[in-house]
Amino acid sequence: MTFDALDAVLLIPLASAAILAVLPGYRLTANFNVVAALLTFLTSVSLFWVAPPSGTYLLVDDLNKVFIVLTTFVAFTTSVFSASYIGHEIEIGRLTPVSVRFYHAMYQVLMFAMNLALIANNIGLMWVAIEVATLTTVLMVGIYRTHEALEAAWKYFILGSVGIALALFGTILVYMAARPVIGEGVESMVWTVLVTKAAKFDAPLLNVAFVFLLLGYGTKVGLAPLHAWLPDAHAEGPTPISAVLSGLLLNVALYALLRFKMLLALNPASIAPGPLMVTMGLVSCLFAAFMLYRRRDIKRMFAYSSIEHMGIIVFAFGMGGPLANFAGLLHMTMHSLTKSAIFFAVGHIAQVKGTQKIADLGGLTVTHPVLGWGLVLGVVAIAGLPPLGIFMSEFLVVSSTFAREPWLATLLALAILIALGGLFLRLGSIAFGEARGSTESVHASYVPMFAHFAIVFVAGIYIPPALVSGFENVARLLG
Amino acid sequence: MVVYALFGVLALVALAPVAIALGASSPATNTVYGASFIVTLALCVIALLALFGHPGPAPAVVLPLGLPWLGAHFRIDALSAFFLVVINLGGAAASLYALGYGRHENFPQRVLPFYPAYLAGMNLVVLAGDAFSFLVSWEFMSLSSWALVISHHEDRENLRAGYVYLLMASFGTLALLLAFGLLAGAGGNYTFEAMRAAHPSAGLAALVLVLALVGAGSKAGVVPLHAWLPLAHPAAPSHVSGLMSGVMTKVAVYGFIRIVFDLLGTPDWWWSLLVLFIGGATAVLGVLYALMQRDLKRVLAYSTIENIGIVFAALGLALAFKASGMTFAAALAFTAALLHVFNHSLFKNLLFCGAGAVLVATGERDMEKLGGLIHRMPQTAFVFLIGATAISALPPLNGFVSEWLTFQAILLSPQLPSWGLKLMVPAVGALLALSAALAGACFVRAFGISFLGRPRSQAAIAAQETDVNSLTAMYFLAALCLVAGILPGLFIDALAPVAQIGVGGHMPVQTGVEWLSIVPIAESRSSYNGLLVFVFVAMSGVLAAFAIHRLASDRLRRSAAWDCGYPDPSPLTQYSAGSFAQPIRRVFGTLLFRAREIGEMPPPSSTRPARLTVNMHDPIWDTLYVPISRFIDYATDRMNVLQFLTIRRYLTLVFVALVLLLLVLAIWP
Amino acid sequence: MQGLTFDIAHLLAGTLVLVSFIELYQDRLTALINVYAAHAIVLTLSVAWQALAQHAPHLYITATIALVFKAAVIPLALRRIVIRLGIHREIETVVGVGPAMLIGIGLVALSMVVMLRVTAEADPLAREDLAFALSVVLLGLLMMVTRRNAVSQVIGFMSLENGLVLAATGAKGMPLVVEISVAFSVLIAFIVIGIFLFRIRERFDTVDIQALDRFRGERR
Amino acid sequence: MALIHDLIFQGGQMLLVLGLAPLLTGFVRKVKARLLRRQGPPLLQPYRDLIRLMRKDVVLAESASWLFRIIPYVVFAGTWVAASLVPTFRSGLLFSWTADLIAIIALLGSARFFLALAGLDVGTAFGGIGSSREMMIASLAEPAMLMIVFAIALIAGSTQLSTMAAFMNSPEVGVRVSLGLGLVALIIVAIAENARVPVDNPATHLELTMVHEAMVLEYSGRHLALIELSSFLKLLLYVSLIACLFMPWGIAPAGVEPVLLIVGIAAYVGKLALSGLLLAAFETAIAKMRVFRVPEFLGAALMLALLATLLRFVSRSF
Repeated sequence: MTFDALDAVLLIPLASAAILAVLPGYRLTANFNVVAALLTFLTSVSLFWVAPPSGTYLLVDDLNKVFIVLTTFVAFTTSVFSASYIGHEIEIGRLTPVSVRFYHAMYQVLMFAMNLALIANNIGLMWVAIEVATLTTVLMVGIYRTHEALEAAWKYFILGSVGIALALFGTILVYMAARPVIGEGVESMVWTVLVTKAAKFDAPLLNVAFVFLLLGYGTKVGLAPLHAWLPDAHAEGPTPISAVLSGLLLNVALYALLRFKMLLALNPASIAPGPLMVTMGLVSCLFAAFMLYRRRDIKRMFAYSSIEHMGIIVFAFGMGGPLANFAGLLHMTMHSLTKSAIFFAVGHIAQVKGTQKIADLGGLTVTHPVLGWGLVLGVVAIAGLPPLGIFMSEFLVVSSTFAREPWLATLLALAILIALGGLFLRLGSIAFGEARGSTESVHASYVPMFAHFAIVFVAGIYIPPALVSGFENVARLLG
Repeated sequence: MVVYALFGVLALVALAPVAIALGASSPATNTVYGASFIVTLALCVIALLALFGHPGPAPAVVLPLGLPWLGAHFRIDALSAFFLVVINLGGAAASLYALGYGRHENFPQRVLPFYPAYLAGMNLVVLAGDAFSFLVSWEFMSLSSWALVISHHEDRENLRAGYVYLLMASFGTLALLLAFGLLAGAGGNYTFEAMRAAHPSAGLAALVLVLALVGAGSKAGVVPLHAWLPLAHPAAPSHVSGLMSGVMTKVAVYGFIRIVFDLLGTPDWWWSLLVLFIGGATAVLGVLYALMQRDLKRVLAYSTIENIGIVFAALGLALAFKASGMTFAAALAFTAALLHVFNHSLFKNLLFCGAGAVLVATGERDMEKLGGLIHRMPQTAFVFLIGATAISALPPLNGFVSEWLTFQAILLSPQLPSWGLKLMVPAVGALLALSAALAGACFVRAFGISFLGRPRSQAAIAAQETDVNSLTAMYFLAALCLVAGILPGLFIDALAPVAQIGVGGHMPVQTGVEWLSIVPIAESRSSYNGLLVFVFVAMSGVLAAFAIHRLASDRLRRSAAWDCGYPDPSPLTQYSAGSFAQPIRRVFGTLLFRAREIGEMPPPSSTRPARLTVNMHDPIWDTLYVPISRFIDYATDRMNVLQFLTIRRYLTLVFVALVLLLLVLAIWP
Repeated sequence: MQGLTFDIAHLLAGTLVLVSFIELYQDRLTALINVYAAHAIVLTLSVAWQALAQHAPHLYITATIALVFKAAVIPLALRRIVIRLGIHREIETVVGVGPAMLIGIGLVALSMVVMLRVTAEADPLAREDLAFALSVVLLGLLMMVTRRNAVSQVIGFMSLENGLVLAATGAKGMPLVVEISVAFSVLIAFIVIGIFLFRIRERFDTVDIQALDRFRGERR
Repeated sequence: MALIHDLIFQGGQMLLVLGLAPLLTGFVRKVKARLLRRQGPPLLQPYRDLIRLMRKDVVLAESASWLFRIIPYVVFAGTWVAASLVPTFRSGLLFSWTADLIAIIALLGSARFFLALAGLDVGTAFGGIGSSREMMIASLAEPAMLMIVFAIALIAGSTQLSTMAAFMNSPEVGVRVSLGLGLVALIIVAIAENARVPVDNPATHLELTMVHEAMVLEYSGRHLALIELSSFLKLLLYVSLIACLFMPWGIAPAGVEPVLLIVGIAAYVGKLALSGLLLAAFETAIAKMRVFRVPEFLGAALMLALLATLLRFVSRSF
């Protein structure tokens, strides 16, 4: 077979994982990690110009193009951030060189798994990829070996495996539904084929399948009531992993969900997936919004805000229609950029203050202006205040929904408001007020954080037409 | 026009990064405020040109920003032009004032970057020509002002104020968002032109009106959505407080007018009852709150609420007339509202500047620690007095003119077709009259306690007159107050095109009337001539003085105060802010604020001083906001349990969800 | 022939459900482990039968995995854990056995209803198989949520996963079945080792999950 | 020519009110004294007092500011202008349109505003009592007054005094409930505004009951004279207001017929005398009420006035 960009996107991380597993010295490994991530990103960008033909196992279309580029980009910036973060962790001896080596290898494996999940043209393959991604993240969450970390990892592990099992059952059912139409063998697990024939599938089977997939992949998306693993995993793992989890892994799971939603949307006889998704989205959004108030741990708080935003996104896709889908895609992109940037800031904050308990943080804008204002900017963005990107998507979601389902829109608006209240309640004591904790200067790489903010800011007032048309195509695909 | 205006806004926006770059360095203050002074002045000129320039459809500029398939629309019609004047006049004055005031700022780097951004935001709201850019600028304005409110965040109170403010602001924005969502419909056509073209059904229109009232009202400080205002406005630096109270509330009024009068067409008449009632209630409650405060800046903030109430009452009146097809009367009420908007922006800005000067000179906002400042800072006292007279709606200053016009509009109510309005309008008139009288009392108290009498604290004794820039700004505003008071005709005529947009008609031209008096309807009916009143009062006063000094005596001796023979040297024996308000508190507060006086007398033998404590409750806070926060607390506590379950329980949740969904499938038709 | 194939597959799948019920019935750990071994053996048989019926040799690999790994290795390992950690042998349940049984029956009924709505074009073999598989899955999940004891939860998870394999093998000509069963075996290995790890590190004095998340994210 | 006449009449009116004001007060005092079987001060006593005060030095408290010295002139000017715009003996005054009834009331309001400031300026306890109570009274009296104006204006369709007077003179007024209520309310307000019994006692110097007197306690000499004079003017203003609204008979129309003018003046003086008598009688008949009963008293006025505006539709509604 010919070696093209798609394979590259998979092979670069795999190869570098292998190399990183043996390379000594964290500086070297960290830099190598960055380089590898950059390479992956560049190759993925190249997909926009030369789209390789999609085979039985890999495919590339408008939908996953968006996802893959976003993923590789955030992966790259995160690797830059992680370089400085891990450096500090080694200094204070929270991580041993061995575990760092393991960490970097795992990082690349995770990249590989996520990329595979995104470009897999085969539902079975996709499932495997997501499972691998889960296992790697489990290991990385537990990397600190503290009581809390292990517990979080364990919780994540158990809930994740159940989710995966459900998802697998769903996948099998989809195959069962496809087989009579397409025939036995690998053909009836291939997206490109499934999509063409979906209309003739057996509807009840497809419904059951979707229920299982919704719950299975929904667990990874972090929809309430399946979210339980998410806050702890975010809070106890290394911050770069929190960033990747919130910024990428959730998206990947969401991507899988969207694929199957497309399948159902193509089948007239099946139940409309919309109502299910809208309900779960709304529930997650409201629930997370309320949960924000009582948080004592800054990373856990932002984890809950991720749940809230995933809720909004799922809600948007559930509503469907070109406007809502566009909004959903936009929101997803903006959220992963913003949230990962926030975690960059939070990571440095937690390192310099030596704690992530909100009660012990205070007056950051005074002690560390750049970090502090960075955090403020991030919260402003994530709370959906203009002129940053998320405002536009929330504007579209709410206003387009209000014309169709006034009550749902009102509820959603309420949830957004409550969430904003919770976020700013905490922000007030973290970023402002009297200064607490150490005031020593932090040697951090602000580039990734502000790069993200810059993108989000620009997107809030100007979206390049190329991107718009791309999103519109995808929105149409999602029906 | 629009292009130039946008360039001005761009300049303001560009100023923010400059301020960040300059940081806390000494030239930063002068650069930022100086530049924003110039730019706002330029913008003001542009706006005036647009206002007096050619009437007719305003050309729109569409930038490839905002919603991709829509673009960002900007244009200046008469309505926006008028509000641009208000904004930039206030902005220029505030900037000039800040050239002096800003020097005393401890953390300039916390104020400077946001100040120009705030001005830019307010300008953009008025310029915006589609829902999206409107809301973006609206929320941007709130955000930047929030940053200014918490600029002194070492004080917990300010932080809380900022928090409440941001919440209410976002609440309002969401309400407006829903209103626009209704107007735009499912098609998502967010340009104002399209909304104007679409005529929503009566019920829909009513809903939009309510949403607009909630959204814009929460920003303007309409009762019961005012709770944030008295917290946030005083917390900001004084020139910003002036802008927030004097200008930003007006931007909110603009939002209301734009949606309800321009985009919505004419809703049914009974919705004007709502606006009327809320306006009247806001006016009275606002001023009563103001009378109960002892923090000077908070008094001013509450009086803003009162004036907003007057504006909204007038707008409700205009709405009623418009719905009844009485274009002419509608124009009268509408003009009254706009004129009051303009006037209030002048004197409220002036008063906050004065309060700021006092704050700088004494470091005190508490009136109980002020007093006798008229000796230390005579000029500030003079301009503050003018502001106080104007805001108390006393002739010959400008506050009176707009109230007079409002009353004239109220007197047209018998011609209204519906009995509900026939009876409602005079009642609202009574509320307005009451609020006007109380405003007088409020500002006798504010000025008398803090500037007159004998100093109540060391700080007040040591006060110094404020600097030239601040004084210039204040004199400028004071002069405008006087001009607007004695030559109202000019301003009324200038408002004609605006009224044309708002209600499709305008008041008769005033500049033609002899002796420059104003005649809203007919001379036989009512007329007022500020100029002559002013001249007469001045003349007869001077005449009397001259005659007496000439013919009788002009000798004068200084001696101790008489005070019925028992003068007491201690300044504590003066009437304080609290004691001044006591009679009114007894009359109104007992019912409204559940004000209770608890006097505790020491037993005969003890030497303890007797003390009197007054405790009051804010009815609205107690009945509206406390329950909400209680509910949030309750809900969060209940839900928070879900953070502490065991893995098995979480699994149970998954299991239950699965079973439920399967059941749904099982019973699915 | 078709009929016989059908019946035997049916029989085996039914037996699997039955065994799951028996698991649900157990209240002693060692007994539960044995029953699980039986569960695995029944699975092996049905997979083998499917291999035979579908003429799909690769399914024999899955069958062997099931036999060796699930029916032998895992039970032994678990038994060792129980002995090593000195876990007291009776299982604390959340709901009593009786209610659990009733719920289980309800679940089976539910899965039947859901699955039999499937139009008959999908060949009956697969259809019935799926119905049974679904009930096995649900029963496994039920076991996980009604048992306090980690080992029994793991067993619950494993029987759930047996249900999956049953479904996968029942799906005629489904690719990747082997890979999937391998992947799952890895997963289970992880879980078992995980329990070991926690034990070895002396972090959790008992494997009762309530102790596992004594900390539960945030101290109150 | 007409303009000259008008100017003359306007000037004449200004001098007339200025001249008559002390006389009215003196008259009321005299009558009161007689009713109490006292000799009472001579009728012209107020003039004497004024002149004497004018001649005296001003004794100014050390803590008094420049504002304190200006205020008497402001108050006087405001009141005088207001008084000179109320039609007394001849309607159609030259400058009647400079200020309609609302503006006149507002002018009095500004006078009160500054007077209250003066009370606070020296920084004594009594000044404070005076101005705070004065503002409390005003906060009820002013809206009541405005509502009365509304009631009448809504019927007369104008706030222009000459128009209103002309309307009240016309047959189409008839007897109206709302006008009756309005009159009662107006009288109550007038009593309160002029610090008469039972709201306040102009003669008292018993500290705790003082309102108006407490406010001006620190004034002396010419300043006090001006304050006194303006309170005289205020009394006259209210009386002539009531006269021209509710007893509009005999007011000369715009013109120069001497007969009519003489009739008008005579009628005017007659009205003053009548109301002076009534006032004196009322004051002797009733006792002063506690300060905190005043709000109820005025609240009644406010309610009556509001009722008047609402009831304007009954009996000959239009």
